[in-house]
Amino acid sequence: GDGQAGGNSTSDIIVASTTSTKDSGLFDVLLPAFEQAYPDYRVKVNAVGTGEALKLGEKCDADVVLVHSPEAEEKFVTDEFGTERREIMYNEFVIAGAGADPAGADTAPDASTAFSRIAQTRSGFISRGDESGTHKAEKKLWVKGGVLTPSGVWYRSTGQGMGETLRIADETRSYVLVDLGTWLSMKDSLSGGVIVLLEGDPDLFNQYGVIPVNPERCPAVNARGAAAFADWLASPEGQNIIGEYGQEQYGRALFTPNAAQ
Amino acid sequence: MFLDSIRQALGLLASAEVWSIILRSVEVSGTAVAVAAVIGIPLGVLIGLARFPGRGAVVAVINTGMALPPVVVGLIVFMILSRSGPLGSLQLLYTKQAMVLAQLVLAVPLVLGITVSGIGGIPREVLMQAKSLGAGRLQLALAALNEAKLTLVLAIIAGMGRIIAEVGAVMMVGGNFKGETQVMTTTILEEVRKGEYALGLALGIILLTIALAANAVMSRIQGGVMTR
Amino acid sequence: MFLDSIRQALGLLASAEVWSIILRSVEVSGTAVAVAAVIGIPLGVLIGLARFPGRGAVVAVINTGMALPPVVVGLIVFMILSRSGPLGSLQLLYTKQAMVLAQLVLAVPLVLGITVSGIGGIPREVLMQAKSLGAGRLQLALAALNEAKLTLVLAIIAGMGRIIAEVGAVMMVGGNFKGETQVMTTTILEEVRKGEYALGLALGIILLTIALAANAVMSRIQGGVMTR
Amino acid sequence: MSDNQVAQTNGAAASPLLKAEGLWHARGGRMVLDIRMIEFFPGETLCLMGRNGAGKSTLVSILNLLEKPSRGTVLYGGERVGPGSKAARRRMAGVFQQPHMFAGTVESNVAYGLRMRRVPAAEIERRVGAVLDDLGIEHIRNHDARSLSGGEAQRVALARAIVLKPEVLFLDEPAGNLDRLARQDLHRDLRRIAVQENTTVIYVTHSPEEARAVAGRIAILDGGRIRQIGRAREVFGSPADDLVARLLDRESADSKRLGHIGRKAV
Amino acid sequence: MSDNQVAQTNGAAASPLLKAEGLWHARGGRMVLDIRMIEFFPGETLCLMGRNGAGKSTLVSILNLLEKPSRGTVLYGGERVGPGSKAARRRMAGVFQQPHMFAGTVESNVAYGLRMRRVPAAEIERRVGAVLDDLGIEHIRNHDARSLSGGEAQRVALARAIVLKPEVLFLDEPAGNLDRLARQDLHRDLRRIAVQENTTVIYVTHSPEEARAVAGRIAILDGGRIRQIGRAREVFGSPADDLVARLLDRESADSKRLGHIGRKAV
Ligand SMILES: Nc1ncnc2c1ncn2[C@@H]1O[C@H](COP(=O)(O)OP(=O)(O)OP(=O)(O)O)[C@@H](O)[C@H]1O
Ligand SMILES: Nc1ncnc2c1ncn2[C@@H]1O[C@H](COP(=O)(O)OP(=O)(O)OP(=O)(O)O)[C@@H](O)[C@H]1O
Ligand SMILES: [Mg+2]
Ligand SMILES: [Mg+2]
Repeated sequence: GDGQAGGNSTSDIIVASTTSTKDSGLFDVLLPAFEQAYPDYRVKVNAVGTGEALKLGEKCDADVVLVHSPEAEEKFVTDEFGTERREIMYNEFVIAGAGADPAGADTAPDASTAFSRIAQTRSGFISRGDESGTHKAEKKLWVKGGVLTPSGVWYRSTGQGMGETLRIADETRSYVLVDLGTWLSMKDSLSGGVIVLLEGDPDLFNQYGVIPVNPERCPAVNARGAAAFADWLASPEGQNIIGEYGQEQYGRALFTPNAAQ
Repeated sequence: MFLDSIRQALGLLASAEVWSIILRSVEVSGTAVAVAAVIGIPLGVLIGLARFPGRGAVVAVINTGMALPPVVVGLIVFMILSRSGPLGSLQLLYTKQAMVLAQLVLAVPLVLGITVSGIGGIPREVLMQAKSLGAGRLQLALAALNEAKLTLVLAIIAGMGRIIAEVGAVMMVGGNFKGETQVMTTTILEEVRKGEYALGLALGIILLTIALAANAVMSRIQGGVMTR
Repeated sequence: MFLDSIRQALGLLASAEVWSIILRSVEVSGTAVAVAAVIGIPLGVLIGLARFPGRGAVVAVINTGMALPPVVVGLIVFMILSRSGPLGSLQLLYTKQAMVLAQLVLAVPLVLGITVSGIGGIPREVLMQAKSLGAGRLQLALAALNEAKLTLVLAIIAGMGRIIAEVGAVMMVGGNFKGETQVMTTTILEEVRKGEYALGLALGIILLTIALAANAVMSRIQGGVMTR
Repeated sequence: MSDNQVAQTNGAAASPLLKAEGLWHARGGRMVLDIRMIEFFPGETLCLMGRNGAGKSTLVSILNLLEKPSRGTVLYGGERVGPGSKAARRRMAGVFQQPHMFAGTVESNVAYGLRMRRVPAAEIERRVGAVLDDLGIEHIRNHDARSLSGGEAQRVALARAIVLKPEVLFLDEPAGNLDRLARQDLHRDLRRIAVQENTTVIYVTHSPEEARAVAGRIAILDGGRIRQIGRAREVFGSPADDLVARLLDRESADSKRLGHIGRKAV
Repeated sequence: MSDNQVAQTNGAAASPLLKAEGLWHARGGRMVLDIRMIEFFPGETLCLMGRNGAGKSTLVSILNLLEKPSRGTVLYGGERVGPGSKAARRRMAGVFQQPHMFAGTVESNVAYGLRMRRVPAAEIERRVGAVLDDLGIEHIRNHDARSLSGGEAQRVALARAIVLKPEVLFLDEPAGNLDRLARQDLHRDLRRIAVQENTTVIYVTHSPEEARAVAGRIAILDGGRIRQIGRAREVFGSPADDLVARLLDRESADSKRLGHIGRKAV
């Protein structure tokens, strides 16, 4: 449709998701498969921050949201903006930083210890600071590491997306919390200022959930399409595609499917 | 590096998808600037010629409009077109029409401001001359337009320049949907975000080439007024 | 909703943080536009007055520069200032200086383009008159400047409008560091990304209020040329 | 010249076509015009004369309904008119002291007023052709009007006004840049249209020679006020004072010895 | 008038101050000037006359070094000069046919050229004051130069040029809008500066009366070529042809009967 005259037809499904999900390229394999299974629907992905994605759902401007911030998602459902939350997949965060590793994150037993070392040594850390899923995960790690509110010249908040924040960390040789998908897709375009120092800690678990927007609050919403999309993501077919994605390009899957069957 | 990008840009031109993105950019911004000209030029002539109390304030407001931040414009248009907004029932959000609307809001103050200033610069004698030969109100405005041709070309070029290069508004109300509302700037932003700098640069170069071509055509149409 | 935002905006003005963001915006964009004027106005006068082969092409390139996409400008400045870039050793990335530089690149074509067109609009007779009374090259340029005052005010207003409302370039090279390189537009974008629409709107209103005030001051300084 | 004066004498007997009463006008905070009453009769040619800055062009601009006087009224055919009266203004036409050429050819400039009046194209073509020929500018018909010599531009400005066949024609120093031959032609044409078309001509000039050639009546302005007004013969014959005499070259050979005096009196 | 002509006869004996050779100039693709040679001598006043569009203003603009001729050379004091020769141009000054007033007061307009030459402020003050007084525009000294009457503007333009005390003064129809008294004053002043300051004046006019008053020599241009050039007395005494005679008002009373002929010949 380039020639489409305007107006969203009832067959369109608007997905509000995060930039990291879209930029990872996952949708490029998911959508054709979904549209093949449901030829009546066409999916449009609006990639924004998790905060904005939920807001779009709240304002009825998305039919379904796919984000990664479990607590905010729960609240979204409790507030009756969404019908039900379903876990779809997870990937993990990694802690990246300069090879010199002044805080010794490399040798830390777990992520929260690495964070508290960074704070103690006042080593440069770049935070997204944008209330995204990643930012919320980061804040939890600070608390767990005994740092209530990180502040000082060493702690810089960008208010930007994952890609931008990672690039800033790369340029400034600072520590950063980054999701694996973004890291893998961007690492070749960085200047080599940061490497992965710590991964595999259960605290670095990054859960994604899908929530159809509540048609009772938003009558204009494409409820059937949203439900179909959410169901399909959780279906063996959807889960399979998610599990495959990235094997070819990066030698490992970017996301691990974990929908309850 | 830059040479590489240019080579890559040329390579990209072979892809149908890139062409459709370019065409969409031109279509959206071209429509917006055309509508902005149709609104802004007559209104600008009117304000430029009229003398009324508070005119200075109106001019100041117009000039201020040149500083409208695209994201804020995008946000406002978004709120209006949102399903929960006043015009939600029109279902225009995330369509090309929405993008045209947002860019229109950005282009109109620029076209208006440049037109008002151009018309204001016409010596009083010229308008008196037209009046003395029997020009009515509308005809006076046309005479003024004719005198300020050079300015009007500039107004349109500057307006087009502002919006075709703009990304904040168009991203917010268009959604950057692949194959539907993706334009050059939103694609550039996405590519750069992914770390595809070369691709971003290449698209930037294509955008500028198009602007240059449009600009050349426009000068030619105006009978070389820009080169006098 | 809008009223709410205005109330919220006024509330925000009480916060020292918001004030420091506002001041930083004005500082960065003010510096950039001042430097752009210092570069663009004399150069614009030169190009406006000179007659040389290929002048039409130069003018077309300048006008095209008005369509430079901020993200691309940001990307290029980023690549130059990056550690691995040619000027990496200066360590300017993510500083206010980097933001000024990027905005400068955006403002110069606009100031240049409007100046060239304004100077080009001066009747030849005026310049001949100055020449006949003994004006040298520089003095001729000054005479031209004096004739085109109205245009120059517009050039500066439009340049300032373009960059103070711009977010793509300043975000990319400034980094939007809280308390360091955060300006109004980057803050607006950040707030909108968080889904804080009201705050985004409120900041937008503050930005426009400042633009309006700056504009009023500028008109006053120019002795009411804008209201003639 | 004599039938010309006859026509104007007849005109003066009729009721005035154009009249201004209690005119008082200030510009830039200074009084520039203060005229109790002045009338213009159908078919007459009145020459306005006076020193530089006397207010001649200002008076013309007010009578031509381009400007509203600070105080006073203008009557056209007995009706109150002003800058908003498009209909009345379309019965007039003026040649400014510094005519402005519109971008375009000579031909399109001359057609301007007719186009404004929505005259059919064929008639425009015919009338423009005739007037171009009449004013000896047929050969520059297709030239860019902005590249004309001073005198050529003045002729185009004249053509642009005359082609409208106005009831009132304002000519503000229309012959200032005309060569000798063109000036004589102009005077001949003016005499003709005054008689044939009964046009009222208000002619500003500094040249006594021109005034003699075209004027039925003469009004001398000074410092915004009327110093003397009357039939041309009478004014030339008995100038009211020394200034009028000198403006009309009526002073004898001793004028050159008087030197600065006239100037200092301003 | 007689000592005036004596000075100019002397001038003509010296070597030329300004000279143009093989001038050929086109504008808009049409030849507008074609002059084998023309010379101007120190202290002489030469009147340029000719029909509208004859090329007078174009010639002045080339001699004033504002424009490069398509072909040919201009020599100043024997040296080749052109639009780039600022030094030579600063020894000249010109009053255009349509003078342009710079934004600002009358005083600042008159001071313009002196400021360009970096004359000390005190001297500017003195010289401007003197020339304003001389041209009878002292009373409008602080007026906005853009709001002047036609004649006032022309006087300011004259003042602006004369105050520079140039070696060569170009006056392109400088008296076109001047009133009778101002015109006489101008002629007196010109005769004075020609003698006292040995200024070379190139004076364009359509008025035989003016030419008689100021000219030492007269050159008649037609269609870009010199039709006749010589001492004023000679040209007035024996016009080369009918056109020259008519431009100089030398035709007898039958001129009016000749009607259109002169015009059609152009
Ligand atoms: N820029 C131009 N392009 C084309 N033709 C031009 C241009 N400038 C002047 N001309 C033509 O050149 C001729 C000579 O012009 P010029 O101004 O020298 O005449 P002039 O003798 O001064 O006439 P006037 O007595 O009317 O002032 C005119 O026919 C005019 O139309
Ligand atoms: N906009 C203005 N502001 C102030 N003074 C003005 C303005 N316009 C004209 N004047 C003054 O008004 C007076 C009358 O001007 P006007 O043009 O009517 O004179 P005029 O009789 O036509 O003179 P001229 O013979 O020189 O053309 C002049 O002294 C002039 O300086
Ligand atoms: Mg006048
Ligand atoms: Mg001339």
